[in-house]
Amino acid sequence: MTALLQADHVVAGHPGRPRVLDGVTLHIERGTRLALLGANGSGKTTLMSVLAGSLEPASGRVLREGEPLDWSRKGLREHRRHVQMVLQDPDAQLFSADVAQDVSFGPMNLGLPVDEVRERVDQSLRLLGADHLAERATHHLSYGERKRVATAGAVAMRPDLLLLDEPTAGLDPAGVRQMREALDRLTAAGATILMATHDVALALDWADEAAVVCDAAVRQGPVDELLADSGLIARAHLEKPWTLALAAALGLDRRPRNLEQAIAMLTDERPAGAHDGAAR
Amino acid sequence: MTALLQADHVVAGHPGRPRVLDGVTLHIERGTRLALLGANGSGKTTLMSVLAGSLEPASGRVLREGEPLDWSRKGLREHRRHVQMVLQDPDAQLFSADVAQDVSFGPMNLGLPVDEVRERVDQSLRLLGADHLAERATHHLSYGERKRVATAGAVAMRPDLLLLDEPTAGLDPAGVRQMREALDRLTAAGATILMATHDVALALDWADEAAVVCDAAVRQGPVDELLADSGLIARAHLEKPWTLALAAALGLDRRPRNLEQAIAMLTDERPAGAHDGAAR
Amino acid sequence: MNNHSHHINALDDAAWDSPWRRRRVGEKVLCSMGLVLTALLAPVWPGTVLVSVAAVAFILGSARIRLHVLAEAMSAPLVFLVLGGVSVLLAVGRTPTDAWWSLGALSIGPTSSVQALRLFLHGMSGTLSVMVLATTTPMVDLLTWLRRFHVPEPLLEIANLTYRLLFVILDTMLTVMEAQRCRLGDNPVGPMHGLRRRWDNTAAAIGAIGILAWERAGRLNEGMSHRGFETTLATLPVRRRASPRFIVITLAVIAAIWALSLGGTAS
Amino acid sequence: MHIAEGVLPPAQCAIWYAAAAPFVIHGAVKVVKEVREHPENKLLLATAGACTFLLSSIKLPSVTGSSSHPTGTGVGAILFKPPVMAFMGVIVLVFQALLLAHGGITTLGANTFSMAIAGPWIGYWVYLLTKRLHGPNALAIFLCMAISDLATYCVTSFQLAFAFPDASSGVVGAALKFLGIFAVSQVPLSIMEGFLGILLFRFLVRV
Repeated sequence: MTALLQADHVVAGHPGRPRVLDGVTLHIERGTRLALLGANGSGKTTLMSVLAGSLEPASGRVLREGEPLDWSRKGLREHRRHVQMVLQDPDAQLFSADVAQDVSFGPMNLGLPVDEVRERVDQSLRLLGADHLAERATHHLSYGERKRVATAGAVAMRPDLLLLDEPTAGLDPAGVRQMREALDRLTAAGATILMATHDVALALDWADEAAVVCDAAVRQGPVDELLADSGLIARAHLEKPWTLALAAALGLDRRPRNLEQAIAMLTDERPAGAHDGAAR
Repeated sequence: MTALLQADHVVAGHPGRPRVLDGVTLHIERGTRLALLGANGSGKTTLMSVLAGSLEPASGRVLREGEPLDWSRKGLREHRRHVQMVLQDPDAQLFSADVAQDVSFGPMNLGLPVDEVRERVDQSLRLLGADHLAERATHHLSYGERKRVATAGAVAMRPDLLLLDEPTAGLDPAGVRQMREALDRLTAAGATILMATHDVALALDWADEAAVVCDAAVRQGPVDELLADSGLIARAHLEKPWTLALAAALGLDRRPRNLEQAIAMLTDERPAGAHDGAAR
Repeated sequence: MNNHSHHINALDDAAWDSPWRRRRVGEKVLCSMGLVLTALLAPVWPGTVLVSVAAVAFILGSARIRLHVLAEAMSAPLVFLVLGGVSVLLAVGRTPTDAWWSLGALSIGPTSSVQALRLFLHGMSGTLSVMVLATTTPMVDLLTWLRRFHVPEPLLEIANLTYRLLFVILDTMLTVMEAQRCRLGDNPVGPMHGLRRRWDNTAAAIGAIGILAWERAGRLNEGMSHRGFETTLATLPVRRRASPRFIVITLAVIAAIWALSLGGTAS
Repeated sequence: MHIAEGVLPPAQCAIWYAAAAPFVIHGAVKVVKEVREHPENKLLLATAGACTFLLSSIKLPSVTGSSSHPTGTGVGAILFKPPVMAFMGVIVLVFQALLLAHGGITTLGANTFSMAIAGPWIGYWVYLLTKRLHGPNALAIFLCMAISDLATYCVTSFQLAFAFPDASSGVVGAALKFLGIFAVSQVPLSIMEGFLGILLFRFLVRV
């Protein structure tokens, strides 16, 4: 099966550090929730820029539906209909002082008729749980609201794939909850999402698959498997999610992904009363 | 005993929202680690500005060692020798070309002799684990390094009390670890620290006491007690730390503060094999 | 500076929250500029006073702007008008024969006091008329409205970006100033309140704000290219319903002021 | 120091609009051409505009209590050249009129002429002249900043004098009067702005 988007032996970087990524291969299948993990400066954002068509790799290829990405102006315009990236800092993306106007930028750029633009703006704000903000001033929004509006701006392009850089960073618990609900609505509406994050517990709970950026390369696999790999975690300067650390410490051969599963694991477990919980 | 710093029925805000804080009372005792918790926009930063002497309350008092804060130029200069605040965004706090020069900003303003300034700079960079950065240009630092250098700038004033706004926000796991080690060194060196944070798990693990800002008021108490209070957590739009949620779900009458204590609780617990773990 | 920045926000906040936000910009411009021109062209008495009354009625009554917002906004121009008025009031040079009061080269007479009064009344009524627009119409709406006059698009985009960046950079600026205050940047130890260091610190603060602003612009540029920005920043025009009633009221008020002013002078 | 709304008689408003228009249109044409070639420069210009606006919101207390503040047009003239400042100045002045009630719409022409045209151009000439005479860089910057500020204030004083000639000594007397009253705040201010310019450029070179 051809992947929705694929990086094939990509080498990329910037003048000061030409090989931030050195031979990275990554497959994004339609419909997956992919968590991109890695320390600060490991190259997560560089990889996302390559995938988004904003940074041309020094070597290697990016393929969309099996077709190599055309790096011409026209090819990139086409690419951005399918792949949209949302940066970590919402202020780096919101250029209009009026929320609805800002969200309308992408669709207007596509040259769509005004009525369709209006419909897309409404719909994407609704998906992000931000419809009540449409007429507000960008500079009156809270940080969490600005993050959701910036995401709505990408969603209004109706991309197949959304690349989100740290969508929950800097949010308070309520903000994180709202963002997660929005992501669930987007997935339900058919979007494929790649999320770069530092939050290993969030990644484990949300994602199907993970890609860990480490030593300028990427390891891809099921999220619970990669995050249970102590060696990889250490090399990538990450941290094991507490649920996995707890299961491992108790000698349980399970991989609970969140609090509920951890509780279930422990209540399943405890009646047995055995100390060697490994016997499952 | 007189508190190191104390807010007494403080009412404060800004022209658009004059009562962000409406009758806040808070005691900071010497030597405590105090976590300041609350949702975005709840007034955490406003409270810190009042304590730091940057925002004069509309009514109520701030007392340092029992003495009311003198809001004159001279009084504030004295106050800032004792109380220093570090804001969340490190970029806006570094205004010099290189690290050592930036850290020296405060001591130079105190009019200290050059030798003493130099010694203070060295010492505070050392405490923050940033001595190797002294000669670097501020704009070449990573985000985590900038956060530590910004903190060193406040530490160089040798305050009794440090007010830190989200010192770990935006850091990756390695960055969080380094910041926590630095805070431990500061505490060992005699500093009293108030840390505003969204990260309830960090607060529970690090702090002795907590102050939760909720409905324009503050509740202060032992951190494990406040964070186990489901009603308060819900009202303040926070989240219960997973260790406490887990203990509660398993019906255990304990309050583990971190992974190690949770593991200890569960290994203590399991040999008993009893389902009603509440019997401690 | 802190107070002043709140001042920046005060008029802008009022405009965004104004019940007139949904009115067509053209109608509000008609109202505001109609009053301004009346203030300038109609006989000073009672024209300017009537214009002031009408403007205040529109702002406080119809647009429901809070009194203290208007009062605060008017404080700065008021200082200018009082100062200007006083300097016009005091004539310098040979004392005119009809002077009421004189002291050396200074004198106050009917000519100078009429001039001073004219300056003050024109300024008051003119500024209040502009406030009709300023307190009800966010800058973005105004810039979007200007599109229909075929102002070249890039110029409006620059103005729009300036407006957006204003608030982003204002945030940065307030943080830099606060961080400096925390470390005694505004209050150093030294002779003359640490004058020498205060200068250095001010320059460092302004320089740091400039550099951070520059970086922010660079990042916004990058963010916009991610969003597919190539040459233009087209956005959706806002739909607003026309209100013939509002236009009629505006024209009626202005006509009434003219009638009263001209009638007043004719009689 | 901007002239408030309503203060100038209609004919003079029109004259100042007409006087400012060629400079502003010239600047606007340059800006349009510039950003057609380099669309990314839109943001740099917008940043400069926003910074100029914010710089002018740094109010320095002055004896007369009039709104005295650094204009920052000198820095802009050096960094962006005077024609661009003529256009950006209009944007800043419109923002000041509508966000700060500072200046006005009918007086926009007059204020543009003094702050966005006379100030930057004269400052910039002095800057070039100083450089041509092999004057030190710091001196050139100081003179540019200080003189663009002074020029703005002189032009404004004359604009007010034309509108309100002195009852006994006419336009010249009125001009001297306005110059005298505003000198109290503007002369020290322009010198301070000159020094600030030197420190600022020194800071920017270091970073």
